[in-house]
Amino acid sequence: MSTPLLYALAGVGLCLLGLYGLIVYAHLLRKILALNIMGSGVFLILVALARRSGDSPDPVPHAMVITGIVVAVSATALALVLLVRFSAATGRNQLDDDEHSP
Amino acid sequence: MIEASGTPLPWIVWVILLPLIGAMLCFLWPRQGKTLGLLTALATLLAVIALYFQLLDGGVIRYAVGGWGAPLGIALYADGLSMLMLLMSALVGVGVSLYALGYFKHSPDNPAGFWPLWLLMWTGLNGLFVAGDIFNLYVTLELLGLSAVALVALAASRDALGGAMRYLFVSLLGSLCYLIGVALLYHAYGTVDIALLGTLVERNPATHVALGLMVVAMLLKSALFPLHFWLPPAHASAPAPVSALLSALVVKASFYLLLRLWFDVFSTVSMDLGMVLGVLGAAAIVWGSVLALRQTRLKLLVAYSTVAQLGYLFLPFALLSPLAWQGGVYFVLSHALAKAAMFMAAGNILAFGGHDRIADLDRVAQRLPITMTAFCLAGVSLMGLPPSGGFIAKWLLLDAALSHDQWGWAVMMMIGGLLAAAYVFKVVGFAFTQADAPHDAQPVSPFMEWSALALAVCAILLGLNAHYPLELLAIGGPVTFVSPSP
Amino acid sequence: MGAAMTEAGLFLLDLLLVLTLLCLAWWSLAATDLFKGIVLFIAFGLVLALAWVRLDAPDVALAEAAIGAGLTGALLLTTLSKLASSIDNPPAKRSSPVLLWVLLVMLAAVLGYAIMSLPQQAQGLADTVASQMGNSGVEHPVTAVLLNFRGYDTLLEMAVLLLALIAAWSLAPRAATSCEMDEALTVSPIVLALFRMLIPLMILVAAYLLWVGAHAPGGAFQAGSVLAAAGVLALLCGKRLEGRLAGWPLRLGLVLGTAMFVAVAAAVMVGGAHLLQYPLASAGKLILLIEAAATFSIGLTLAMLFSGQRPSRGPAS
Amino acid sequence: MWNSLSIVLIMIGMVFFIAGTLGLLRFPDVYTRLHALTKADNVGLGFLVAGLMLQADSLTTALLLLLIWVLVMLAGAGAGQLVAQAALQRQHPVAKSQDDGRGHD
Amino acid sequence: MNAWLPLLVLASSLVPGLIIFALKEEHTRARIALNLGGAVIKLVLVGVMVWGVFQGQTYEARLPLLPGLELALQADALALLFVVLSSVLWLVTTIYAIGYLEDSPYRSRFFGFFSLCVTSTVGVALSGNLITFLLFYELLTLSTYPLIVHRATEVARRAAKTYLVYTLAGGALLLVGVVWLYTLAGTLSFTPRGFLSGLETQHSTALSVIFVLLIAGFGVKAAILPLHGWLPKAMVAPAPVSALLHAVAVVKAGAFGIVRVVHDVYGVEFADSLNLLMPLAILAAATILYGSVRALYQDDLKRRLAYSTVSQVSYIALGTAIAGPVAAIGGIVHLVHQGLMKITLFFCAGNLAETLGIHKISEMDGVGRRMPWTMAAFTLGAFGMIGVPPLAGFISKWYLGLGALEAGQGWVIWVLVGSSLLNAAYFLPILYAAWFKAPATHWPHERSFGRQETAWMLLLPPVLTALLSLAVGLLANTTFSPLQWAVFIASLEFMP
Repeated sequence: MSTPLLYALAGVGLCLLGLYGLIVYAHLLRKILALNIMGSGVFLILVALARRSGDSPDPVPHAMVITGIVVAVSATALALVLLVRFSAATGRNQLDDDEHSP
Repeated sequence: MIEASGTPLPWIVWVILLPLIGAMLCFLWPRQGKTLGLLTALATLLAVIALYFQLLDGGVIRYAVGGWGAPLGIALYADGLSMLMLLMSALVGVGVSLYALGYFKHSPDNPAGFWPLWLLMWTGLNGLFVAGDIFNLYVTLELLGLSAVALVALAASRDALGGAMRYLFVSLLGSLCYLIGVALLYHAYGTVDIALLGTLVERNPATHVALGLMVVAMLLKSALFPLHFWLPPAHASAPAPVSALLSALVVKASFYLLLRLWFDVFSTVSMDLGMVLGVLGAAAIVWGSVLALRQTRLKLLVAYSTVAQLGYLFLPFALLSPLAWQGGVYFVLSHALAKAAMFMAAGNILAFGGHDRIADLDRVAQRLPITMTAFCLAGVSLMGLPPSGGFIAKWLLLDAALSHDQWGWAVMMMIGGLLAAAYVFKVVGFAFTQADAPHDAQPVSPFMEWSALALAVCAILLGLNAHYPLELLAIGGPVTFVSPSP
Repeated sequence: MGAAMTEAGLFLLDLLLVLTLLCLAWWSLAATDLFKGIVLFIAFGLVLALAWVRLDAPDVALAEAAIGAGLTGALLLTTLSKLASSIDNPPAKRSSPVLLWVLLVMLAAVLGYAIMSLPQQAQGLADTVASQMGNSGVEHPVTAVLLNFRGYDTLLEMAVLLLALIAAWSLAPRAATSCEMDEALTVSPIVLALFRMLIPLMILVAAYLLWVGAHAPGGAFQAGSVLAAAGVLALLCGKRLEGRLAGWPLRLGLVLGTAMFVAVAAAVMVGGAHLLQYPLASAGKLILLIEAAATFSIGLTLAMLFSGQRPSRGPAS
Repeated sequence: MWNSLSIVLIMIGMVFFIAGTLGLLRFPDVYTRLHALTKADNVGLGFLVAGLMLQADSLTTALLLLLIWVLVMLAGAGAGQLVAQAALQRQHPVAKSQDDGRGHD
Repeated sequence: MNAWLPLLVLASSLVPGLIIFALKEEHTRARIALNLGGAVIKLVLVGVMVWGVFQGQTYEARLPLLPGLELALQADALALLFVVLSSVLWLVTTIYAIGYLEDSPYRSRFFGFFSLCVTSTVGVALSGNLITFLLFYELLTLSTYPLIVHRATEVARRAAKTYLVYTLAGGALLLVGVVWLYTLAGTLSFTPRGFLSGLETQHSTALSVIFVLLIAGFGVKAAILPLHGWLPKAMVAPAPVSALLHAVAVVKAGAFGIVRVVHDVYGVEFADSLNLLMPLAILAAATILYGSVRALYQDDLKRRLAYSTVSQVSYIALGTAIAGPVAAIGGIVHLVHQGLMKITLFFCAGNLAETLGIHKISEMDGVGRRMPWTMAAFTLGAFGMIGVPPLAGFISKWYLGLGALEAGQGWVIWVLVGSSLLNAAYFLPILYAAWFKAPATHWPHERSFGRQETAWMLLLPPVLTALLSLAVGLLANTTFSPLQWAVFIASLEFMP
């Protein structure tokens, strides 16, 4: 198996791990972690496959991923602020009806 | 098609930059937020109108940002469909801006963030509507999603924070799914330009998986049944102007994106999935309406009504005719105006009585006549009764269904219309009666009443001037891709 | 023979790296203690940075290490300390139904299959980028893509960052007046000494990264995040923005990056050029100008996001 | 000649790291663990960097490596001090005998 | 000018209506002026239009709606008949309503919707194609709702809900039918003798189903048999509204729609060739008898009148369904005649309720002596309904019977006879009680109006309409009588 493929598949694995965590865990901080891991998986797919071009990798996906990382940190920051507010307002760290909604 | 180079004022750029600049100004001078926000809204409206005339003159516009052109650079693209979406956003946007002037004066919700966040959201919307590049679409999608979440959270109630949290997760999950699709497409075809992809895409595993992921992402974001669970809490708990924006525009943006992908990128492979979307749409109509009917809170009712109405948008995927497409797009427009008006009216009622329990509306028909008129006019459009935009949309969809003897869809639409009538009149009926315990009323700003009415009237007028939007829609765009008009 | 050995060894390294990544991700999610989970997540980010290096993506590696692992980690940790209760032990989870597993496995299979079905060799846009490098004003391809070819994406991305900050501010209560909360914080003299040594160094590094971005890995985001790290350090040492700077000067600093980007992007249109179509002669300078402003704003924004509060404008407010 | 010296230096560095890791895992309380860790960082990394400097192509690279060492030492010292202080503040017990402090992080 | 006139006719009630909405409650004078002014102006405009049509002018206004589809207003003979009826009765009802609602709250809202209601009715009348018809038909539904719910009691709310369930469901069926028809025919313009004859071979089943859909859609408002449930319940509305619902606007819009569908969409001949008219005739006949029987058992005066309406409106459908020119004349002319008579009866019932608090027939003993004018008008209306010559109802029944014989449908005669007997059976006891029984010692809730039996604004309208219903019967042979107009309309449909 070639290196790009290996990493790309690892990216798929991370995506699914993240997805699993997002769905299964109730604690909101874990959900945020899960989303970040999922995001990293997507970035890994994007960059790994850019390695298929031979000597010098395709820079466009690299730029996209840098954009993606900044977007991800923005989203995470927003999520965390929201979480702090939510936690302060409700005294809970999970969504109310997390037991019965999908 | 014109290359919009050398044009002294490329309006397609300004419809994005103006709200962005406005947002920064509002952030810099929060005390002047209202003035700056309103000025920006008007300026953006003017820019959109200018772009409209440019489009009428020269047809479809393609604009290479940085002068590079695809595949290296990013292209902006505007055809009739994008233009309609831009106009819709501008109209609703100005309406909501006016509404917000009154709303935040009395509301306990945090007003400081509203203007910059809303203008950034507008930037995202306009950027999304004119994007010609799937990665750029991802960035606009995030701009849109995050600002929407932040706006919901402005209400700062427990419900709103929870709703915003859930909305955020859904939004991010959707974006990531979409991004996987982008990664697959880029690595399969070496470009992210929509027009180029459209010519390159062929049937292969990567394309199919990308299609599947992107479609699911967009369904999630546009809350198609059964992925609608996040919408009612978020839309119902947000501050009223935000609810209006979310229901009117934000869910439509992801629908628009789906439309673009469906026709401009995946036109060769997407058709098999259409029936599934249609069936889900039909289920959404019934399920959303029934749940709307069962609500006891006005804003939740309106939010579930959005779930139901969004179902109609997906019927054209199964009906597959140009007429149905026109109907679908018309539905987007009329629902945007009507639902914005309805949420604004609901906000007025909430501000007026301090609650939104439907059974205790307590003579609002007499006490808030303008608001109630707005609510009813919007309701007329939602029910699809003439003369309203909703009627035209329904007419087109019915025409498409019946001319191909597809009876099931017609029946669904009729049931949907009747259920819509049922939940609208549930509210209207209680608006006439007196509550057991009359409550003291707060004054409602005239800005709030009249802007709601203005949008509702627009929703009605949309039913009387259907040929303008339809002619505009015929300029380029996916609808002409399907097949020539009959 | 030797080459094959190296090849095999490298593959083994890759495999090890990949497995470590997956394990760290899993542990981080499943850790009984959230604090541990976050620390493992930071470790995950650092290993991921190594993976980026292995994939010849040093720019991404820098960004990941600084932003992905560093700042995100810091944000996570500071959030954890503010939560109503940080106990989630054992992790509350819904029962994972068979359906979910079926779904995940199917998704994995489908995605994996799609990826494997892609051609083994693909140029992407590498050649196109290479052929236009001469017109880009910079020598480093990633910077060229970020700031020139796809500069519009970056412009919007700056807006996203600004958005996050505005959102955070609109959600967060204003900071309590400075003295009130600093009481609790006693900063050891060693840390202060370290702080005094590191801050100038970090600013220097940021400047270097910014400058080097034109022709080597580095650039505004990496530089900005180093700057942000300096800011975080300052915050940890109890430094607060002076009241008189906390008003519009701070806000100006925060929007500066986006504003400069928009200004330059629009200003080049005066001559009839397209948005962001830099004149060739001054492209390099304009890009550096944008990047400098962006670095400053990114650093400030990320640090402000870390502080999680709107700085108060002195004791009066 | 230089090669062998470099290998030897790196090996020594590795030994320190292994010892440090072992200490981190086996020592009974926060303070002793910190001791093991910082030892590995400072001395082990020192040897490692020295070994690598011998392999460097240019003086710049060598100096950069040296800089890394200095920075890591600074960070290690600062971080170690912070951890120890935090532990003291929270009154983490100091292990009296080999078994006392087992079982907490 | 010819395009503007139909629009002006609409505007003459729409604009006052919109202004009235904006008026404050206490601006009584302005409201009255607008109401009456609008009604008079409309009457004048309609008069001009009738004169013009008589001179051979055509009036038509078009507004593009969708590609290939436009909203059209046009004044053909049938339209004019209905327009004249509506505008005359609007004027009368307005006067009555002003008197009736003198001190009640929310008059601005009431009169606003009242005007909208009339606008929709006139729009229905003037519609030049099915989509325009549909538009005004639904508008009528919506503008009637607030009138029914006006009193805002729980009963009113439920009655209004029932009304909506029926009418909106009907509207939905109608919409499907219209769209389907459009997909088949490509046009929706009303054309004498229909526009579908070319399609029969390949689409006869579809066309039959569409016919059922359309008739069901209109049948809801016309209260044809299984779809009549809303009408008696809607009696909770104030008397002028009942009058309007029963005599002019709502039920007539339905009946008018049936006439339009049979004459100008399908064409009598074509509809008959699809065997669609016989079932309709039977249904109408059944409704006639059923309504009359139900009316017998009602003690509530307004409910008895309501069931009477159910019965009487179906004469129109019956006349249309018999498929002969003479019966068609009977049906069409009944559109006018029933309107005049029934509005008289409802005005009178309103007067009784408003003046004496009488709601039940059992309370009406001797009321003729207390309110002679009102009861005289009531008597005229009732005799008309029974079909006593030379009143209006007689003319209708005469032509219906004649037409049935001419078309070889003798059974209809028996329906007419049976219905007339039943009419007599439920009206004559009322008249007997009112005129010949001894009056009660005191009325349930009496209000004093000085020397008059009641307020003149309440008394004038029923007397006027009663006289009109006498006049149209007596003067049936003059040029402008409804009968001659109906003859003219039928000739368009049946003469080659």
